[in-house]
Order: sequence, then structure tokens, then C-alpha cells
Amino acid sequence: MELANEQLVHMFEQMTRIREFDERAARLMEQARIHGSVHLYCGEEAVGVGVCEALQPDDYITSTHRGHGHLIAKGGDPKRMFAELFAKSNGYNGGKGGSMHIAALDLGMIGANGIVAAGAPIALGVSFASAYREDGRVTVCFFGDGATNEGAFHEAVNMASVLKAPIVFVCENNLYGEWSPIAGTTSVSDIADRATGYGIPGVIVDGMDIMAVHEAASEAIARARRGEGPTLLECKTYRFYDHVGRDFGMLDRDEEEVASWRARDPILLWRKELAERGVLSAAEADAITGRIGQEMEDAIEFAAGSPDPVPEDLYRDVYTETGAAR
Amino acid sequence: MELANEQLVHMFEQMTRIREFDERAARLMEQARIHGSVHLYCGEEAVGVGVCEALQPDDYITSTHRGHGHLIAKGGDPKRMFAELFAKSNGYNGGKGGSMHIAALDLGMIGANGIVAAGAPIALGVSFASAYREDGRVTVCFFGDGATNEGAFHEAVNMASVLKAPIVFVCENNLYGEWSPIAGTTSVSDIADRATGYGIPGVIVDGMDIMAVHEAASEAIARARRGEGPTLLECKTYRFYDHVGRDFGMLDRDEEEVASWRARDPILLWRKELAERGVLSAAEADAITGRIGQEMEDAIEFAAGSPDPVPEDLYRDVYTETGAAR
Amino acid sequence: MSEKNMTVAVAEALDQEMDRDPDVFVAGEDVRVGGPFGTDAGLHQKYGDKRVVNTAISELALTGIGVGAAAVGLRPVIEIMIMDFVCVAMDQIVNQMAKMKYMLGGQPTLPIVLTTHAGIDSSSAAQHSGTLEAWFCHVPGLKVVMPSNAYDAKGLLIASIRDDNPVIFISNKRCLQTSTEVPDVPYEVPLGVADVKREGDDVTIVATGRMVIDALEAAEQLAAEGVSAEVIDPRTLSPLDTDTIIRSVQKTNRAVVAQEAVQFCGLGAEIAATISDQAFDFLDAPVKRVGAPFTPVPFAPVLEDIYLPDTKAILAAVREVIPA
Amino acid sequence: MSEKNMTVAVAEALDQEMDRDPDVFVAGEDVRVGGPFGTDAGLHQKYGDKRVVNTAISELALTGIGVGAAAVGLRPVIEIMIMDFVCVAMDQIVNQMAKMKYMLGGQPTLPIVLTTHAGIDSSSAAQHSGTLEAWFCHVPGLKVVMPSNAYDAKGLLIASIRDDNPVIFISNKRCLQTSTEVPDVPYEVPLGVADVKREGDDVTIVATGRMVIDALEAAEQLAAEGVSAEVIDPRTLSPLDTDTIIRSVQKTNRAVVAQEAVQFCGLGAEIAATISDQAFDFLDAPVKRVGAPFTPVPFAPVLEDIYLPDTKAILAAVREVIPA
Ligand SMILES: Cc1ncc(C[n+]2csc(CCOP(=O)(O)OP(=O)(O)O)c2C)c(N)n1
Ligand SMILES: Cc1ncc(C[n+]2csc(CCOP(=O)(O)OP(=O)(O)O)c2C)c(N)n1
Ligand SMILES: [Mg+2]
Ligand SMILES: [Mg+2]
Repeated sequence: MELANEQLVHMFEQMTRIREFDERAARLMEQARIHGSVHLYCGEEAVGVGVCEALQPDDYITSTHRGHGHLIAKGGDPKRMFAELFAKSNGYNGGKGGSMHIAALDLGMIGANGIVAAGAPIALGVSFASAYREDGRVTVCFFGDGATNEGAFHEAVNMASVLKAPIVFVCENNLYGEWSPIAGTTSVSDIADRATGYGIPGVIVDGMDIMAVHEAASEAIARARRGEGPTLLECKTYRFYDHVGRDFGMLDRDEEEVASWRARDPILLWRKELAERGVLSAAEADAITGRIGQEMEDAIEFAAGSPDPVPEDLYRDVYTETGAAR
Repeated sequence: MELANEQLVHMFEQMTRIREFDERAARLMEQARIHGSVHLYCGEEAVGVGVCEALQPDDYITSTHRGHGHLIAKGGDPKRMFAELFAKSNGYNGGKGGSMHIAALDLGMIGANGIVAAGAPIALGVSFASAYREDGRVTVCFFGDGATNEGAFHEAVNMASVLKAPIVFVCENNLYGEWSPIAGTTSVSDIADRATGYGIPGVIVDGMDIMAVHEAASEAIARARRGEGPTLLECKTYRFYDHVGRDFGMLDRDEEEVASWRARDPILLWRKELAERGVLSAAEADAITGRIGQEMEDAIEFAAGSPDPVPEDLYRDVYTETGAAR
Repeated sequence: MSEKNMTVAVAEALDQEMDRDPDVFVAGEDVRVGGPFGTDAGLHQKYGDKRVVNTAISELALTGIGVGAAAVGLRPVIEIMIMDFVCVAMDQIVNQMAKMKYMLGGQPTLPIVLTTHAGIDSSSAAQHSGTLEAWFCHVPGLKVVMPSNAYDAKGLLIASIRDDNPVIFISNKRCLQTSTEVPDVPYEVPLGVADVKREGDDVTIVATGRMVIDALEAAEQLAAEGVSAEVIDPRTLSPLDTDTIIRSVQKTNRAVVAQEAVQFCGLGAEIAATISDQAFDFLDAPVKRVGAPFTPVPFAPVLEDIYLPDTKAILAAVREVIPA
Repeated sequence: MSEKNMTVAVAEALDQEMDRDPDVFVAGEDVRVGGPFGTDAGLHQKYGDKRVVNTAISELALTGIGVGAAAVGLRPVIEIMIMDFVCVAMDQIVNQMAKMKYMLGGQPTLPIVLTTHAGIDSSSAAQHSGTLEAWFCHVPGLKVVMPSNAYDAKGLLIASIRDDNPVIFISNKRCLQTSTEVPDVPYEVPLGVADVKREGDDVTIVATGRMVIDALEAAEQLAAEGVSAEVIDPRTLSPLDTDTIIRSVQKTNRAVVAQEAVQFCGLGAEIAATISDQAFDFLDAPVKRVGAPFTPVPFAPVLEDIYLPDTKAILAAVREVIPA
């Protein structure tokens, strides 16, 4: 399937949006202007964008603790995202969730999650609902390599396969879970090998190559939509920063390893590719990056100046009927 | 490895012991002479015995809710087992565990378990201890096909593989979990396929053929003992009775299916084989069966006449120091 | 209207709600064959695989089906066979189901009912006898319901399914076999409303689940001795109808709280602390508690008998608070 | 002896016990790099992969390593990074670790310490701020320890490791950064013994974890007003040293119970109910409780501030029980 140039550029924009958002989120965290943990998606942009560009607007995704990229890729508004990070009442979660729980149900983004792999059973449930209603929607469940060692992952994939649920399991294999390299915690180096145990296709793709991700995702999504069940799509990628924030404090990663992955920065690769294809010149790309940078500055200003939750908000949203909270 | 005739006969005895034990346990349950649930191992004897005959006395096993066979195979004394089922103070668990928790640590039988798949993390821990101490012991973890859909199974196998723990995972694939056929709950029909996801060998064996089980188990155990890590050994087997007790009440199994498996009764197959090998005549086999039947009757008499726990036993064994219970 | 036991009442409630609302479905292990206690009897025949989802032995996935499906608009009934098994599903129940609405700033509505079977019954031993309502009462975002009879069970379950919040619906195993008159038509017993099962003036017995039956028996015996006991069944444990309890104690000036669960740190502690605080000036005696001792549940019937809180234990507690 | 914070005190206890006893090992996620809070600092360098086991993100397997290894004679220290994550390990903790000895008729000795980090700290939101001690206090077979300062933390952790039973050792995150004098040598603070952190005559404040610091601050302010508050830190929450608490209330005739956890169905309910019962004739006012409101933990700092039980809340409760 040939993509329109417009969409190719849009993919560049979206990746840039994520990068510009997260670089700033990191800075805001360092400056203690925002609170809580911020897990950066920098380096992994091609996965979220490559996959989400293959989805329909009313399809669903579930995310992880590292969720900014997924939300932006699904159409999230940086204003409301920064507002959430600033714990403002007009943030996506009304300031009550923060980075680790950011969600936008109206965009089909069911939520980041603070519990590793917990999105998988939820995604199973969402996709179950689509099958139940025959609404034709597909759910994408994002998760890390580390998450595949949690029981929740295993249970969800098995059950999804049995139910032939319209779901795609997308593993962002960035080679680490927190500060633990994959080899010390995970019995396979290719997470896709785990697909065999669930009788579903396991596909490996270069997660730094947005077109490769997009193609593989499109196929898996089409398969899910046809009612043929889940696919386990493993995207080999890398996070450029530490587990939380940017600091490399606790991270004794090999310098060469870092350098070799950074050389394959998915945004630079795509920029180069677009230039080579004659779709986007360097100047045009710079202009986009500049414009998006400004968009982010505006969003931060918007967020910082937004109203805090009011004290009564503490007691709201515990239950759907008001008044039930003690 | 050629087995001595003595051991071949012993294997017949042990399978017979399990069968005669469980048939009687079922009857006692039906007569309400014993309480609680009794999950029968009838039909699966070749697995427990085939595997345990390949173990050393100081090796370990963990079991399931269907644990009588495992304990007998590991050398359990039917007297103390019946005493436990009769909830007597000289039962293996002092009458405080019953069928579902029966255990004999001095025999290396770490325990039956009422929680599906919960034995797997425990077995991982036991085998970890052997590696830690370099005591050369191997742990066998028994579990059902249904258990392989629990997160606990997945986590334990992955971690055991990473640690190269001296453990063998033995799946008793009897095609059902309670009243649910495997096809409706499990995304693979060969559980051994799941080994791929953990980078360990997955081996399938005819669980009705005790020599096949014994050989495959011996190899897996030797591998574990050599420090080469776990094996997933799947034994295709069948339970002749209902999930609990003998009644087929809730079980709408296909009659032909039942008949075809019953025709491959592991004890009859082995009896035939021993006769063909000239190791054990029909008359000798009958004599053994008769003797073991009597052994069981004696054990039941012993158990039924044994003393009940005393009221103070209720408060014992909550903690290792006495006096801590409130 | 006819005499039905709680098992039948539960199955009837499920059937009628599934019939009424196509968004309601049931998922669980062996629900296809009616569930291990028969509470799903007939459902699979009537509604088929689509709406009676027989799952793998995967309680996290099973509960996740509930959370995810509810988040996008369905009304799942999730069955965890035995209450001790909630241990393998706790994350989806507590960190997801209970907190999701709040963490997401109110975005989702989560009409989920999680049903389970709890309590001591014929030597089920330490992993199949638990009643863990106190854990869930400690978790904001959940409602917790525990009926003591068939009538309440049907009405509470229907109300739970229609409620827009996660509800943990706990059937005590020994209650399942007891019968009351149960209307054939659907009806709701409102959540959050305690029921005065028997009126009395001398002492208030607040009892939950199976203890309600025992408390009523105790009240009967006490009546013969000239002691008039009021028996309150909260029915919904969270949110707890404190008002009804306090009003009663203000009248009787004495209270006993009875639960089948382990006494230490149980719901009974919350009820006793609340009475002791809010009815402080009305109490003529300390609030006494009845509950299981601080041990796992033993297998041996002779020990289980001693372990199990019962009518005798309630009577003993009442005698502690009422001068002879 | 020198001033150390609780993080350092915990690491020191682990180091000294590992040094003393080769059967002691530590397993957990990212323990190799010292753990997310630094409580395992230096251990991996000193003891290597064998005794500092860096596991997968697999809390059931991780806890199972503890249960299985202990059952055959080792003394594991199992680290669950954040207390909310116990939800994914509940089965191994509750159905296995806690019940195994009893179910097996006393066969195994299970010297396991499960450490975890609990409580509210700088906007960690609803899945990283929980303090769930009440759940574990409700489970026979477990001991539950919660230190409030560095000295107690080191001594209690050493005692926990040497104890032959499963111990849930809960470090409050905000306590981790506070310092006291801590002896350099190993020492034990015995389990099951409450500590009177400050003596007083007018009111007893029973506080746990971080609330101890707040209670002491409240006591200081009250002293300035001429009110003499006794502050009791149970330190071990199960088994609870009820005697020390009751003796104190018999003297002061008034009590406030303070916890950081959600108030409803928390350990504070158990303590309040016990005081109200056992010190009934001594109480001049109802026992008041301080705890978190019935909502998940919010992310926004402005809401977290309101949510968090603090010195002010303790003072308000004391003023309720002490006539002006
Ligand atoms: C159940 C649970 N255990 C542990 C953690 C702590 N934790 C948060 S993120 C993380 C690493 C996750 O690794 P991976 O799944 O590979 O995702 P990545 O961070 O690499 O994107 C861990 C261990 C958690 N949040 N939940
Ligand atoms: C966590 C948990 N879920 C459900 C059950 C109820 N249960 C007991 S045995 C069983 C079936 C187990 O099937 P399988 O593992 O195949 O073992 P089999 O009974 O066939 O030997 C189930 C669902 C349980 N005991 N524990
Ligand atoms: Mg990762
Ligand atoms: Mg089976």
C-alpha cells in the first residue's frame, strides 16, 4: 500500500512532536516544575507512530508507564498532556493521574499504566468488547520487553489467541527493563519467539525504521480486523535516556551500544529517507521541527497557566454516582 | 540405560499403589468417610512414577491439587496419606492440610497445592536453593495443561531458564482443566510448544507409556543436574475420572474419547509389556495387585483408627515460635 | 414468588439481567457448565459462547476482560471461582478496576460485577475457605456486597449489575444452600442499605454473610431468655450503612459484631471502632467482636468446627455485654 | 554509632546479615544496581550475582524464589519494589508463604523477609503510593513490621531476617530519608514490642510509619499548649503489642490512632476497636482515628497535600478527645 506524501510528512511531524514533547517534559521534571516520574519515549518514536498511523481513529490502544509517545501518536493534544503533567484540572486526567496514567478515552487511548504488563489484560478486554459488538475496531496493546516476563502478559496473549480477539500485541524491545539488561532477565532475546507458545504469528521488525514498523503493523492490524486473531509484533528499539528522566546516573550502559543506536535515531533516519525520496527537504524539516518546538512552548505556557484542581476534586471520580465516597 | 528387572517391577507396583490408593480414596469420599475434595490421579500413573523413578531420593518435587500420585511416586507411605485424608494427627500434615495440601518434606515432596500453577514459583525457589548450595539436587515441578495458562507458570519458567536452575517442568496434559477441554482455553494443543518462548527444550512424550516417560525424564533430569537448565516435558495423558472424585456428573466427555484412552491404561500397558519381556507373569502381577490392595485396606484401617488432632492443634504451626498466634 | 435457594436466586438474577440488557455478559472458569456451585446454571445453553465466556485458568486475563470491556461500554460479570483465588487477580481488581476511573480523571464508567464464593464449607482447607471482604473494603473505588439469603442475593446482584461501579459480590458458600421466598420477577435490593433482620431493644448484633443466620438463631435463643436482640445485616459492606447501625446502638446501648473472617483487622474492627466512636455516649458495655481465630483454616473437621465462628460464639459475646 | 538515614540503615542491616550468614540472600528487581531507593547499595559489588539475585519483572516468580528456597533451608530477603506491586504477588505471599507451614502441619520453617516501599511521596499517584499493611495484618502466618526511623529499621530488619517466620517489612518512603543515630554494629530490635516514643499523661497517640514523626511533632506542639501526649509506635503491626497500648490508655484515658493508609478498614480500626474494648472503663472520650480519605491517591500535589494525613490532622483529632 502506497502512502500519500502527506501522511509520510505527518509521520515525521508526529515523531518530532513526541521528541519535542518529551525533551521538554524531561527538562520540566529536572526543574521540578512538574512532579512525579516521567518516562521518556525518545528513541522509540517510530514504534508508536508507525503503529498508530496504521490504525483508524476509532481503534483502541493501551499503553505503559512510558505513554506520552503513544498518546501523541493516537492524536493526543500536547496542551492537555502538558496540563496533565503540570497536574492541572484541564489535563487529560484532570490532574489526578499524571504521566503514568495519562489517557484519552475519546481518542481510543485507554491509558498509560503504572503496573508493568497490566495493560495487556485490559487490552484483551477492550478487544473482546469489539468482537462482542462486532464494531470492527482493533486494539493495539503496547508493552516493553520487560513486561513480557509478567504473568499478566502471558495470560492475556493466550486468552486473546483462544478468543481470536482483534488485537495486536506490540512489544517495544528496548533491551532494558529499568536498569536491567534483557539478557539477565529474559530467557529469549527475540520476544517474538514467545508467539509460538500462543499459536500466533511472531514478527520482528526494525523499530527504528518507521516504514518497516508501519508495514508490519498494517498487516497485523488487517489480520486482527479480519477476525484471524492476534499477532505478536516485536519492534527492536532503544531508549536514548535513562529509565526515568534523562539522567544516566544509574545506567552503566556501554557507550558504543548507546552511540550505535543513537546513530539510528528514527527521526533522523526518516528525515533522511524523506529527503532522499524528495518528499521533504532539510529546510522544510527544520521548519516543521521549529514549528512543533514552538507548539510545545505554547502548550507548556498554556499548561503552566491553567487552573489547579480544586480541593473538592479530591473526592470526585471515585465512583460514578457522586456522594458515595466517604 | 538399561533398568534392572527389579526396578521395572517396582514401577508396576508404584503405579498400582497409586491406582489402588485413589480408587479407595474416591470410595471413601463417596461414603463421606473422608472430607474435602479428592482429585484422582487414575490414568496418569505413568507420569508420576515414570518421572520419580528417574529421581534420586533427595531430589525434590512440587505437586498440584492432584497430588496423591506424586507423593506415592516419591515414596509416600499410604498409611500416613490415608491418615491425612482422614484428617488424623498422624497424617503427613497432621490432618491440617488434607488431600489438596499433602506434603512430605523429608521425602522431598514440597507439597500438593490448591492454587493452580502455584507450585511453579515454589519449585523455582527450591531449585534455586540447590544451585545456591551446589547440592546437586534436581527439582521436578508437576502441573496440568490448564496450569500453563496461569501467569505463575510463565514467570517461573522464564526465571528458571534465565538462572539455568536445575529443574524439570513436567506438564501432565490430560486435555482438560476441570470441565473445560483444552481447545477452549489453551492456544496451543502441544504445551511443549511453549518451551520456545523460554529458550529451553520442549519434549513431548506418551504419558501412558511409562518407559517413554522415564527415558525422557531421565534425560531432562540429567540435563538439569549438569547445570544446563530446565526442560519442559509434556506428557500426553488422560484422567479416567471426573475432575473431583469419580462421578462423571458434570463431564460431557465424548464416550469414544474416554474409551480410547482407557484402552491405553498405563498400568495395563506396562503389565502387558512386562509379561512380554518375561519379567512379570499375569499371575505375579495379579499377586502384586492383590497384595497392594490389602496394603491399602490395612492403611485405611490404620488411618480410620488413628487419633484426631486435639483442639490445641488448631493454634499450632501458624508460626515457628509458639505463642505468636492470637 | 417461590422458595428458592441462593444458588438458584443468583442464576436467576444473571439470567434476567442478561435477558434485559444485551451488554451484560458472564465470563469465568467453567461457567459453560454452570460454574462449580451451579450459580451459572442454564446460562450457556441460553446465551451461548458469546455471552457466557468460558475462560482459561487465567484470573488476571479474566478480570482484565471485565476491566477493558467495561471501559468501552459493556457490563461484565466476572466470576472468580473461590475467593482465595482473588490473590492471583488482585492487580486487575485493585490497581486497575478500582482506581482506573479516579486516575483517569473520571473518564471511564466501569460497571463491573466480580462475583466469588467465600467461606468455610466441609473441609475445603486453607486455600479454599477464605472470606476476604476486609481487603476490598479497604480499597476506594470498589463496592462490596455480601448477601446472607436468597432474596437479598437476587436483589443485590441485580442492583450490582445495574450499578455503574465495580462491585465485589461475595456469596458465602454455606448461604448458597439456604432458601427463602424469592420473587420470580427481577427486583433490586439497593446497595448501601443495611437491613434490620430482627428488631430488638437490648443489644445490637451486626452480622455479615453466614453470621446473619447464626445471629438470628442466637437472637431466637436470647428471646427465650428474655433478651431482645436486634440483628442488622449490612448487606453492602462498602459503602457501609453506618447510620442504621449507630441508630440501633443508640437504642440498645450494646453491640456485638460478628464475621466469619479472621477477626484481626477484619471488617468487624471497622464496625466496632465506628460504633465505639460514634455511639460512645450510648454504650453501656464495650463492643465485642466475633470472628475466626488467627490461624489459617484447618482441614480437619474437628478443628474446622472449633475454628468456625457460630451461634455459640455470638451468644457468648452477647453475654459479655449484657449483665446476667 | 553515627547519624544515618533509613536507606543506609537498611542497606547496612542487609550487608551485616549477609556477612554473618551465608544462607541469607537478596532477590528483587534491580537489586543489582542497589534498588530504586538505594536500600541495596553496595550489596552486589560485595556478594555478586549469586547472593544478590537480579530478577525479571515477575513478582510471583520472585516471591516463589523466596518461598521455595526458605522451605528447603535458605533465608531469603525478597524485595517488592513498591508496595502496590504486592498485588501481582499476593498469591505467593498469602496463599503460599503465609499458609504453607500450617497447611503442611508444621513441616517447613519459612524464614523469609519480604521488603517493600510504601506510602505517598512527591506525586507518585494511585499505583505507587499505597500502604497496604492492613491486608497483611489480616493474614495469619505473616508478621508485619513497619519502622518509623533509621535506628528501628536496622534493628527490626536484622530481627526479621533472624526470625524463623515470614515477615513483611514495610519501609515508608518518606521515612527513608530521615536520620537518627544508628550503631555501626549489628543489633536486634525485637519483633512484637511497641516503643513508647514519647511519654505523656493526657492522651495516647498510637501512630505507625511516617505518622510517628508527625505524632511527635504534634506532641511537641501540644506540650507548648500544656497537653502531655504519649506517642506509641507499635513498630511490629502483627503481632501487635496490645499490652503497651492498653497500659498507656489506662493512664491517659484518651486515644488517637494515626495511619497513612486509607482509614476505612485499616489497621487503625483494629487498634481503635481493641482500645475501645479493652480500655472501655478507662476512656474519657471516644478513640479518634486519623487516616487517608476514601479515594485513590491523587497525582496533583495540591490534592496530595489535602489527602495526606499529617500533624495537623493528628492535632485536630487530639483536640476532639481533649476538652478545650
Ligand atoms: C508490577 C510492576 N513491577 C515493577 C514495576 C517497576 N517498573 C516500572 S517500569 C519497569 C521496567 C519495565 O520494563 P519494560 O517493560 O521493558 O519497559 P521499558 O521501561 O523498557 O519501556 C519496572 C520494573 C512496576 N511498575 N510494576
Ligand atoms: C488460581 C486457581 N484458579 C482456579 C482453580 C480451580 N481449579 C482447581 S483444579 C483446576 C483445573 C486445573 O487443570 P489442570 O492444570 O489441567 O490440572 P488437572 O486438574 O487437569 O490435573 C481449576 C480450574 C484453582 N484451584 N486455582
Ligand atoms: Mg524495556
Ligand atoms: Mg488438565
